[in-house]
Amino acid sequence: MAIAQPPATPRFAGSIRLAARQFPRHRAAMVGLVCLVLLCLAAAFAPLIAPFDPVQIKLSAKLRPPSLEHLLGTDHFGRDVFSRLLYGGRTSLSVGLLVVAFAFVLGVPLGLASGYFGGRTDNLLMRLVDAFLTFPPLLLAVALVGLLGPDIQNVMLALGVVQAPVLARMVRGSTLAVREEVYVTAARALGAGPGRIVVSHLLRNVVSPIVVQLTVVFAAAVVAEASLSFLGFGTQPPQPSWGRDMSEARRFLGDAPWMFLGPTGAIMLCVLSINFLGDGLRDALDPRAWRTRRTVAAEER
Amino acid sequence: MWHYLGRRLIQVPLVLLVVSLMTFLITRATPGDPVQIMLGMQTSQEAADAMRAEFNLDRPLPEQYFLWVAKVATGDLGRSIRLNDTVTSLLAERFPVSLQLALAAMLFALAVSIPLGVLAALRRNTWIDYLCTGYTVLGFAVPNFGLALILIYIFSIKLDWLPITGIGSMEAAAGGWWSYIAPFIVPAIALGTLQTAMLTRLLRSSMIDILSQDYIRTARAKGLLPATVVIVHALKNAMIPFVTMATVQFGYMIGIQVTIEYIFAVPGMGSAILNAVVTRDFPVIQGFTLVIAAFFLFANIMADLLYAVLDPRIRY
Amino acid sequence: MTALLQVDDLRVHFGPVGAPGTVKAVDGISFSVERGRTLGLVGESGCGKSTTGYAILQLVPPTTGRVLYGGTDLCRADSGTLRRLRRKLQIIFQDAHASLNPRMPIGDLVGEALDIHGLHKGRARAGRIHELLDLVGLAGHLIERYPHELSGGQAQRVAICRALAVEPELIVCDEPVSALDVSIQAQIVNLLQDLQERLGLTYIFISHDLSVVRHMSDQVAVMYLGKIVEMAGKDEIYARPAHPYTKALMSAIPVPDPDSEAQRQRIILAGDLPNPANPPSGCRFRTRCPIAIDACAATDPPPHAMSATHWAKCIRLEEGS
Amino acid sequence: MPLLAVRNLRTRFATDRGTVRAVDGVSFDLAEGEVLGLVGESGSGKSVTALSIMRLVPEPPGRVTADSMSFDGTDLLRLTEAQAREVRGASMAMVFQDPMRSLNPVLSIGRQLVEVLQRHQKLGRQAARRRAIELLEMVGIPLADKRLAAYPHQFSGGMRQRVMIAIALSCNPRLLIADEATTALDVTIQAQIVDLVKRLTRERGTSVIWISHDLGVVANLCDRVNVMYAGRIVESAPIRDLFQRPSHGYTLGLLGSTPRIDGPALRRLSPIDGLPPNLIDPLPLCPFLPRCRVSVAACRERAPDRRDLGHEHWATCFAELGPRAP
Repeated sequence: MAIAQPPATPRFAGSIRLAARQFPRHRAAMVGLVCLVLLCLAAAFAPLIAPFDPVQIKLSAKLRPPSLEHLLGTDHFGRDVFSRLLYGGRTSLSVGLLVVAFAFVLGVPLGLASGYFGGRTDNLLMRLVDAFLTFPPLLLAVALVGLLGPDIQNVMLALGVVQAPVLARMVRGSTLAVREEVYVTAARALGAGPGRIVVSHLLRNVVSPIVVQLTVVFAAAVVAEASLSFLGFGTQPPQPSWGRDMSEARRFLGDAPWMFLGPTGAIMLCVLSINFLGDGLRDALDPRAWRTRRTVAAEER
Repeated sequence: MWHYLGRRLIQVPLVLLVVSLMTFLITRATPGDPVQIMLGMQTSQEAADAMRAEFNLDRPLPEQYFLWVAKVATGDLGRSIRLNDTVTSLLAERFPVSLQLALAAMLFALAVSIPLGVLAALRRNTWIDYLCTGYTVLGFAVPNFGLALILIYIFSIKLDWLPITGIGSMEAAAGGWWSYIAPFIVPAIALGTLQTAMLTRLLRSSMIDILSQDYIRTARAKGLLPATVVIVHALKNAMIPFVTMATVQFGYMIGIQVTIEYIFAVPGMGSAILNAVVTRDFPVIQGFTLVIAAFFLFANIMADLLYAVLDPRIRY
Repeated sequence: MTALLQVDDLRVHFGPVGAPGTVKAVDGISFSVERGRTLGLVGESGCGKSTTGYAILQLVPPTTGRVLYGGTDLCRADSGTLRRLRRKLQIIFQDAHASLNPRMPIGDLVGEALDIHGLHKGRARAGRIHELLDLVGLAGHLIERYPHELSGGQAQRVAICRALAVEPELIVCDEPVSALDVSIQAQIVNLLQDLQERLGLTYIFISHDLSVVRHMSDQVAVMYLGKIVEMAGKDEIYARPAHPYTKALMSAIPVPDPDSEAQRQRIILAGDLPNPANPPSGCRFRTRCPIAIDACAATDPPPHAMSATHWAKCIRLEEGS
Repeated sequence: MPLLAVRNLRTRFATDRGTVRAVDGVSFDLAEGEVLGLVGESGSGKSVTALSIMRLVPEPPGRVTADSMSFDGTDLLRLTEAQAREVRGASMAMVFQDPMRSLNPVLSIGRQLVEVLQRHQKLGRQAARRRAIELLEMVGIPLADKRLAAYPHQFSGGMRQRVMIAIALSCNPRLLIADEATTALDVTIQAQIVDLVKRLTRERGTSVIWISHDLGVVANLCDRVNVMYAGRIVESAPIRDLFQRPSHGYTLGLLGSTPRIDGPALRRLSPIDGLPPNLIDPLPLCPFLPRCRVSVAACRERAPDRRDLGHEHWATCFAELGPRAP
């Protein structure tokens, strides 16, 4: 048997490669990933795909039920619902992504610091986080956006502010748990310094709950953006937005159910695929859940 | 335990103080002048100044804050700028409505999640379990306002079984118990579905976990009847995290009703805050937020206490 | 021969110092270990033997006392010195799987130990890892495996391998075989003995199992509720246990032989271990001791020497002599 | 007629990696009042054997079959689940390894004792309570009437195991199965518990199956021993015979691996090399062959049959092993 060359330094690349090999085994997660990628592509190339201009009013064609021409029907201004969904996805998905980025940049270092240093730092940071978490998230976002002015940047900012403490708290919890593991004590006994312990032991083991939590943040942000727009605090008309369009569909519930079913379906599809993706990542990132041919062989020897 | 309760209760005003400072800063640091919105552009400078003086809006920010906190400490939440009423009397109108809706939603969540969670755990990997998993997955994915529209479409428009509005209205209150309850049904389901999914998933997984514990094997080794094993030995343990989670979620419910209140025209706390935000009605925003935060905090303390009552191992 | 490690009046107290709730996990123990020898530290759960091991390595901060290693007091060493000295003092844990980072393959786990102390850099590193795996009897292809893919015995070998990577002089073995099956336990015990002979290692072997300790140790210390109650060379303590606790402990250990089992006089101790936060006054063993007298409650018994290398803390020993 | 007669018991578990043959053709008898040891390492199938007898193997994923498994004249495998419940806890009881996890943490000790008395002996609340106090006193728990309201976490490990024994013996079972009942306890507490079980079962003439990996405890307690490896009984003998004349490579290996506190201080143990057996695709040969030190040519050709060595002693081993050197 050929002797494998051992890796030169402790590194992530190897484990990421292995994780990437694991991921496709998770069928629901693959479906989620494919759906999400398709949604992103559809949003990104909306101008190419959309059969109609999403904002052009054509009253002669108003409230048409789904047909070959208008796949998901038209709204009360005769605008094509399908085209509006494609453009609306741009808002939802970009808000989701930016909120994830914002929450990550703010929440992860806060949570890590709090969990690793403990003591007074932890106490102070966590009381602040507690105060944030005492607000119902949507109301906090409504207040922020309502007061700052309904504008997409403000929506992102507000949702980021809402989600960062949630992430920070979770990261802190995971860090605290990992800090107590015997292998961290073992690393200290080997003479590992704080830097090495944080990077190769703490971070390495909290990465997967963080990644999974980020998918949760993404889903929450998409729903929250829709809720804000629904309430009239997000995207302003005539710009297409899933939440906003549902709000308008409300007036035509009995006559044009396709108007609200389209955006509702889009939000659900988006959230579902993110949730599936998150579940798959959770398994793919945990070596204990990996089932390689090698493992099976070892057990059967 | 009383000692622990005391310590937790002492923390409440502290957290509320931080909350109050945050709401104050958010309201004041953002653009928009309540007086201008109230009186309109054409109003005279004197009238505007008089109004600012009435609501202390002409004082420096720290002074405004301390004046407000001092009043809150005496139980006075101030007067609404927009509506000719005190914040406390507005609360007295709005809070019971929100509380009723929250209770209705929670009842729905409990009624569905307890049987579903237990059944799914007992019939693991059968169609019942898959059905339950499918339900929770959808419950997590559907936004409550989307679900509300779907339910209205089905039950109010197509079937015409249930009214869309009417919570907190005079006619509903006057027309007997069914006309009182009926308007709650659709909003409660729309509001409670997410909690249903959450609680079902929790109960299912904790039941599965507990059913694999050694003490369940002991109970079976004693020859106890299956019903005894499930109800006395398993459910009692599984209920500990469930009840805690349900209580915390109940604490959250008042604050997450805003979209539902908006759709069903419910005169509750959420829609009041929504209006207050639009009109920059600072005293209302501050007062209502404080009450919602306090409600949430007390629900959390309640959850901790329930935990201690249910689990003999916990002694604070 | 001089002592490689000397522990003086080591105490580890948890909780508020001096307050009634303080748990005196380790309460004033002293011993020394000579180079190339093994000290067995035995006692039942809660006696403080593992805490002693942790405190020697400064993995829990000792409350007072000294741990002298080659002239340096580890309790007072600054963090840089301590980290350098960690190379010389290693530990292996009871739960080998828990002591290995689940997200690191075996090669990285062993390699990390080399990296920390800058040993065998570059090209030599891979060769050294293979050499070390070979030393503990593991096949080279395991290098890419993750800890969860290993059996309990293999995981403990990896842990030993990692400890050896930094070329230590002393290894604290904290119940290294008690989670393993008998046949695997014997493999690990033999491995540890082979390594000691080949590399001249010094061990502090912590265990609750007196029969394993008998195989491993040169010297044995018996702990009860944070104190060493008896200490002697292996042959002496097993042939002539002096302290009533040691006697009871030995008699409680069953022997795989029905004939000798039938003849043995078993001392059954009454009751349970007292609460360590509120230990009995005087001799801590007196509440369960079959030969306790009133005087036992009065004073903490001083060590009574049976020979130059054998002492026990029991006032009843004075009467006999 | 033996109290328990097991013939060709097989218990398998379906896993996603294949069928695990946890128990693979086990046969033995247990006489009235006999104390039988079941010895082996983890994965040898001794606990699963016990659970199969108790009808406690979850099916699926488990599947229990046997030619027969008669207990006191009835075939346990033919009982309906409802009939099996009448036997469990009443005429056949079990004590498990970890007393902390085997007692329900949210129910009081009294409740857990009383419920089994009410279930099988149809006692009223007061009568069951009085009996529960007697039982706790019998297993040596002081102030029993005050301890009924206590919860398991308020007891020490040894006390918890005493409670488990009280529960098991509460309905005067004819068979007590103790599955590693002292493994989680300290040695001084283990000595107390072994002493207690020995005394109580002798007094009542209860038959005992004592499952353990510790040859020492077995030597102290049992009349007869079955040694298990890879789901099979590889050797069965009266207790003294087994230690004087171990006749299977595995038994020999186990004795060589076990450190002893008596006798001359050996510096070296003679361990069993290699890894535990694979239960998914077992060799058609002796399962111990890959680790065996005394294997002979025949071992590599066919599976060994049961070889009778006289004095109710048999082993499934080709090697001719003489009496063990003292």
